Amino acid sequence: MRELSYRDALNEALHEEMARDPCVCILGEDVGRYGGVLQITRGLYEKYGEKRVRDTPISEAGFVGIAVGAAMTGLRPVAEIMYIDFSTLAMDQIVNQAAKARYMFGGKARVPLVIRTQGGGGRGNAAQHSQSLEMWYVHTPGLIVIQPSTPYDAKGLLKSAIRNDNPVIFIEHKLLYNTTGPVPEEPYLIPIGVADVKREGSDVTIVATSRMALLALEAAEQLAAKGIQAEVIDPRTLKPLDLSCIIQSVQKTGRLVVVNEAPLTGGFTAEVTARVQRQAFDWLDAPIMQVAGADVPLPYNGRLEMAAIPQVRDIVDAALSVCYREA
Amino acid sequence: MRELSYRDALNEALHEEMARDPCVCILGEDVGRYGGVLQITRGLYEKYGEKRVRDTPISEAGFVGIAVGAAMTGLRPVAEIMYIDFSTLAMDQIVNQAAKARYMFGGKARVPLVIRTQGGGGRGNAAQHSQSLEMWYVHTPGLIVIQPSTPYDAKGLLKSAIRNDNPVIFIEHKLLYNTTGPVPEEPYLIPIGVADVKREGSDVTIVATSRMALLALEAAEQLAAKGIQAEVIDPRTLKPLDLSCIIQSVQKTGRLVVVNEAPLTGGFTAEVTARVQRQAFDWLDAPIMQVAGADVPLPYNGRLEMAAIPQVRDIVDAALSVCYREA
Amino acid sequence: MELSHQQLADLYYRLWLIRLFDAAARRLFMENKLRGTTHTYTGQEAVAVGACSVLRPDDYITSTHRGHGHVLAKGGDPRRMMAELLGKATGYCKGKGGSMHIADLDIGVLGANGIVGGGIGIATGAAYSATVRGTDQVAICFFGDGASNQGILMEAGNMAALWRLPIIYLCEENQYAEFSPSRPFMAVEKLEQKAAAFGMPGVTVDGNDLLAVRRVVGEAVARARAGDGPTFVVAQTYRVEGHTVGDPLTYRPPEEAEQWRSPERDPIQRFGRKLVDDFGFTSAELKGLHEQAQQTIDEAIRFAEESPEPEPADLWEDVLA
Amino acid sequence: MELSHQQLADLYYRLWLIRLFDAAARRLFMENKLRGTTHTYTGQEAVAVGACSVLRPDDYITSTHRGHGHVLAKGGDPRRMMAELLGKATGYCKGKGGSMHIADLDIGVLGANGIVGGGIGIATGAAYSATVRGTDQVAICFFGDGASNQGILMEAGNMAALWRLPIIYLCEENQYAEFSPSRPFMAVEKLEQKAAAFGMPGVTVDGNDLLAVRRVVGEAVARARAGDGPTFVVAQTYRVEGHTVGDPLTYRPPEEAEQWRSPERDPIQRFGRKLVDDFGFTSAELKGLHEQAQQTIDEAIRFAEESPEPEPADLWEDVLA
Ligand SMILES: Cc1ncc(C[n+]2csc(CCOP(=O)(O)OP(=O)(O)O)c2C)c(N)n1
Ligand SMILES: Cc1ncc(C[n+]2csc(CCOP(=O)(O)OP(=O)(O)O)c2C)c(N)n1
Ligand SMILES: [Mg+2]
Ligand SMILES: [Mg+2]
Repeated sequence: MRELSYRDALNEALHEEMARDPCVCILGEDVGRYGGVLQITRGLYEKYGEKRVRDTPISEAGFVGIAVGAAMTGLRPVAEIMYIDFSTLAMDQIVNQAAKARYMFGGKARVPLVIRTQGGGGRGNAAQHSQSLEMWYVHTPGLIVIQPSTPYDAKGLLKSAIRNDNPVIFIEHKLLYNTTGPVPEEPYLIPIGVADVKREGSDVTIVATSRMALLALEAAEQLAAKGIQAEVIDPRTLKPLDLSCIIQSVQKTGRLVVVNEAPLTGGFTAEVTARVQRQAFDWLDAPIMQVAGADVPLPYNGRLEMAAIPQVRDIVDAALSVCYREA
Repeated sequence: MRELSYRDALNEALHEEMARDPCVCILGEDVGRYGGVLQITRGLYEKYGEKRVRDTPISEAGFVGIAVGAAMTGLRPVAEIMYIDFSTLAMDQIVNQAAKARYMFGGKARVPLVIRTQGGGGRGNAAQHSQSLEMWYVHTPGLIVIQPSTPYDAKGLLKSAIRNDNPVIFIEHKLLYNTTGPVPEEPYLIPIGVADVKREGSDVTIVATSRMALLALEAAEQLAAKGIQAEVIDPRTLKPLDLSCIIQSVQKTGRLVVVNEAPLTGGFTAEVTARVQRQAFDWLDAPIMQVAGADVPLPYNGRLEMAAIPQVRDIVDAALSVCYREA
Repeated sequence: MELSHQQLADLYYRLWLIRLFDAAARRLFMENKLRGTTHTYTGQEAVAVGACSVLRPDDYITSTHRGHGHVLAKGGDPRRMMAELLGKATGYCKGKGGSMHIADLDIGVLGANGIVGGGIGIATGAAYSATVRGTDQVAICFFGDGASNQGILMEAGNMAALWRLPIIYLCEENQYAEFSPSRPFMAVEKLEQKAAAFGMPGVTVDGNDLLAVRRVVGEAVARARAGDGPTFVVAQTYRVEGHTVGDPLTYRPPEEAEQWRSPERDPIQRFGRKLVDDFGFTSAELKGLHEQAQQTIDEAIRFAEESPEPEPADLWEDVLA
Repeated sequence: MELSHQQLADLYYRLWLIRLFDAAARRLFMENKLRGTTHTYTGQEAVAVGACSVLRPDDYITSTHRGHGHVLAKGGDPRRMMAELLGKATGYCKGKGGSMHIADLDIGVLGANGIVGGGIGIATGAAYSATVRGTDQVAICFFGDGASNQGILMEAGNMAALWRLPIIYLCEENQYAEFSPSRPFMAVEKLEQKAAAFGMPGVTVDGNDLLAVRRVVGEAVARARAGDGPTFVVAQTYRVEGHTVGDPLTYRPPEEAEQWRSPERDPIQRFGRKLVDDFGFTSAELKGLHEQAQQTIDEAIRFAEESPEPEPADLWEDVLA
């Protein structure tokens, strides 16, 4: 099958959806003429013109608000917030307006809005450009939250997000753009809310999101060398979460490690841990292990940053520990 | 001992701290001449004048930003965000600036800022005026998060928050202002990061925050009538969390119910559940039960709103279930 | 822009509809039948009615926490509004929104809003949407003088001006923001000066003069529809009642509101006199319209009170489409 | 405001210090010794040096993502800055902040900032703080033309005007915001027009003329110190290099930057000529100052490269006080 980068897969998804539906439009800083700081919107301005591909001023609250209003009135905007850290400037528009409009209005509004943004650390961008804020949005009723880890998932899920009638927070990872993987030429969609078993195994379940899914696969290789077969599950959609896929796996393995890059406290690993301990209590042979970011703002220095973000080694150690094996 | 309302206890704390330290100042909408929409800042403007008690325009990002800058340069501002829902407008200032300045600057800055705000449902204020957003802040390294449930705690913790050198998110509950309780005349402080056992018991531990602590105490009464002795713990400080107090209790009771008003998914109950299952796995005789808000924006209608927020009955049922008793 | 006798009568009727709706809302609130808070539009009716009189049903508005008047002026159904205030299943939001969240997407009402300034982005987005879909729809964004201090106004206003969006930013200078006068919180002398920073024309109008509002907003709407971009309109008026129902109004002299309630200033009485003096209406006709409005409101209350509450299972509906 | 020969020499030296610091930063970045992104201030040096030349050490500034020039102009230590860029324990932020977060609270530098517009609230708060503490300190808030579209500018500016805070909002109109020209994103004709909406005086100055910047900002600072409130200053200049180091600059004609690098426009050469023509400096003197700056930078690089990395345990330090 054809190989594409995560970047190109996203770009292709946007091209296809804009061609399919004249209501799809793009807003954001430098998304037009320049093609996006990360080049995800490359070529769209030339093809669809400035009405549908709007370069905006540096006004996150304003252009996200505009996207919300546009979504309520017949468009399907895809707004790009360059770094998820800047979504802090548009929180009212995302959380109080987009997420709640439908419910507050008794089901009358549709808000088919996609906010594409990018999170995570690892490039030395320091504390204001490296956050993993997915849990704020997972905690907000009325939003869908997606974090793809492969080019294939990125394309299929972005297309589904655009066609979905709800506000979707679509979070890419800055270290994934140059990764490559198979992406079919034929059109396809990936359903929202369905996890993907990235590797099958019987000894321990590893649930890992976004870039952490790739690290979990590496960890699984190392574990295999030690005779431990890890099942790696990428939820892909954090909300709604495909819990049954995870539960089924845990019923098989009896052991669970959850990996997420955000700071441990209040993070996604806690959410999965809580759900699984309740629904699969009797199947668990060991406490669930959480592998998560350090509870610190991300530091600039490379050594420190590595230490603040889960590494393959941490996942391996956690898996060994739930299998009651020495590291 | 003298009885005071939660409202008056907070007001007294502000009066005492402003009298003690000329660097304490107040900013917010209608906090000055009017004394605050909830009358928490009553009498301060008259005593300390408009420089130290600043009525601001309706500009949450602006005045919180000003409070951050003031905190970095020698003042100890107490900014009031009228409803926690409006903190969405100031997220950049809270999360990217206040919470991170010290770390990003290598420990050079101090940001002794208190953001007083008010959350929770129960009064029919609907989706944009009833949120419980504490977990966003708990998930943010660099912040302290406090939610007092009694007048005594409210006063002692607000005073400690003002004296603390870090940004503190101090979250009151709209249904608690008129509750009363003993508050000594003598000055006192309550340390940040220390939970309070509100009731001792040996059969089940109930951890509950903010107004939910009062409901948990009611639930404990009803459980006592059924022969179950519940220990009720109010963490008071959500971050840093006094986990050892909770673990000790669970080691005694073997059973845990966690109660928090925010939507279940990604909420505080998940965080406590995850920590306890890991640290007290072998002591647990039943899965930890989470009692939390429904994963919906809060509705206006009273019946629906009651159904969306945990009630005493839900806590009793959860406690019975972890004790493997019929409801 | 010439108005027929029937159209003028309808405007007068709508003024009363708003006044009486809010009187009823106030009463019901005091009787503990409403929850949360309720903000009345009393004294400002001519702004919404005058402005919406130049709109088509498919044009858009966004409203505020003080939204009853805007929704009624745009053609909202008083029965479903009243039912919403009472939290009933027949309400506009099935009882989930209440006073601060009434919306009627079918007639372009993109919602009242509990966030001060919360509608500014949405209205601007609706105007942008019209340009992409190639319609000639227009949006009016209602907001208060207090709200004009929210930064998103500059952000959205700038984009509206740059992109020549068909939108009118209609600032109701009712002289108060919550429990404070609004003027001491703006560094500009006249609110319309802000328009300069947003790169659009600014104009001030007597908000208690329905036909003046209609004229000024009408020109702005015509410009917007022709593709000539946004306008910032300041309608000067007065919030005759408290910020919310129940506000003891300790912070302003009672005489002030009394003056604004006087026949000289009250927007309904002013418009009524105009109708008699310049448009051949009789007092009896006016009385009839007033009574008709009262009947509509009475019927709305009856409808609302007789309507069922939502079912418990409704809690889980409408979170996602 | 009369400047001694020594003071003038110092200003010239500082211009070069900034230019050479950024040249070194660029080189180190290209050698993969820096992480994240690095933004150079090249071509804008006269703005920061001119503006900071009227400040006292206890006055405040807030800076931006393009912060090296501001920090050096306010008196920052090039060694600790360079060490920070290299992520070393001896850096201003112990290696935790990097290029975008350099701060020196001891000399009133309240931080570079990775959020466009992120310093606006903080600077305004520092000015407010000075009034409460009863000092006559002043704050300068540096931000870009792109940043002027962030709503918090209107919010904070309004409060600064209302409260007559001692602050200068110094907008550097360097004609670009990231990978786009900045002008097409502002609906106003001249940036200074925004000042009207914030209720404060606005003034535009040639940002490549150090003494002009010094004069205009000097007047604003004097007014601020006297309690007469804020000023909005627009310094017109040009971002000679890319948005970040490594920017291929595909979006603008190379001649454009060449013109701004020319002796007629380059702020350092302009100031140098002025020193020779009007203040009796010799070319040799200028050359000496230039070389001295180069030595300082070389020594800073040496210091930085020889400095130790932070210890792993440092990760957990400095989260809370
Ligand atoms: C973001 C936000 N901040 C504060 C409030 C609280 N609040 C509700 S109405 C109001 C005053 C609004 O004043 P104005 O915009 O003039 O509207 P008016 O009430 O006069 O119609 C305030 C501060 C809010 N609802 N939202
Ligand atoms: C809130 C926010 N939005 C977007 C960005 C990405 N970004 C970094 S610099 C920049 C351009 C800033 O332009 P300007 O304010 O003119 O400053 P200049 O780079 O010209 O110095 C942008 C959009 C950011 N860092 N923060
Ligand atoms: Mg008002
Ligand atoms: Mg610029």
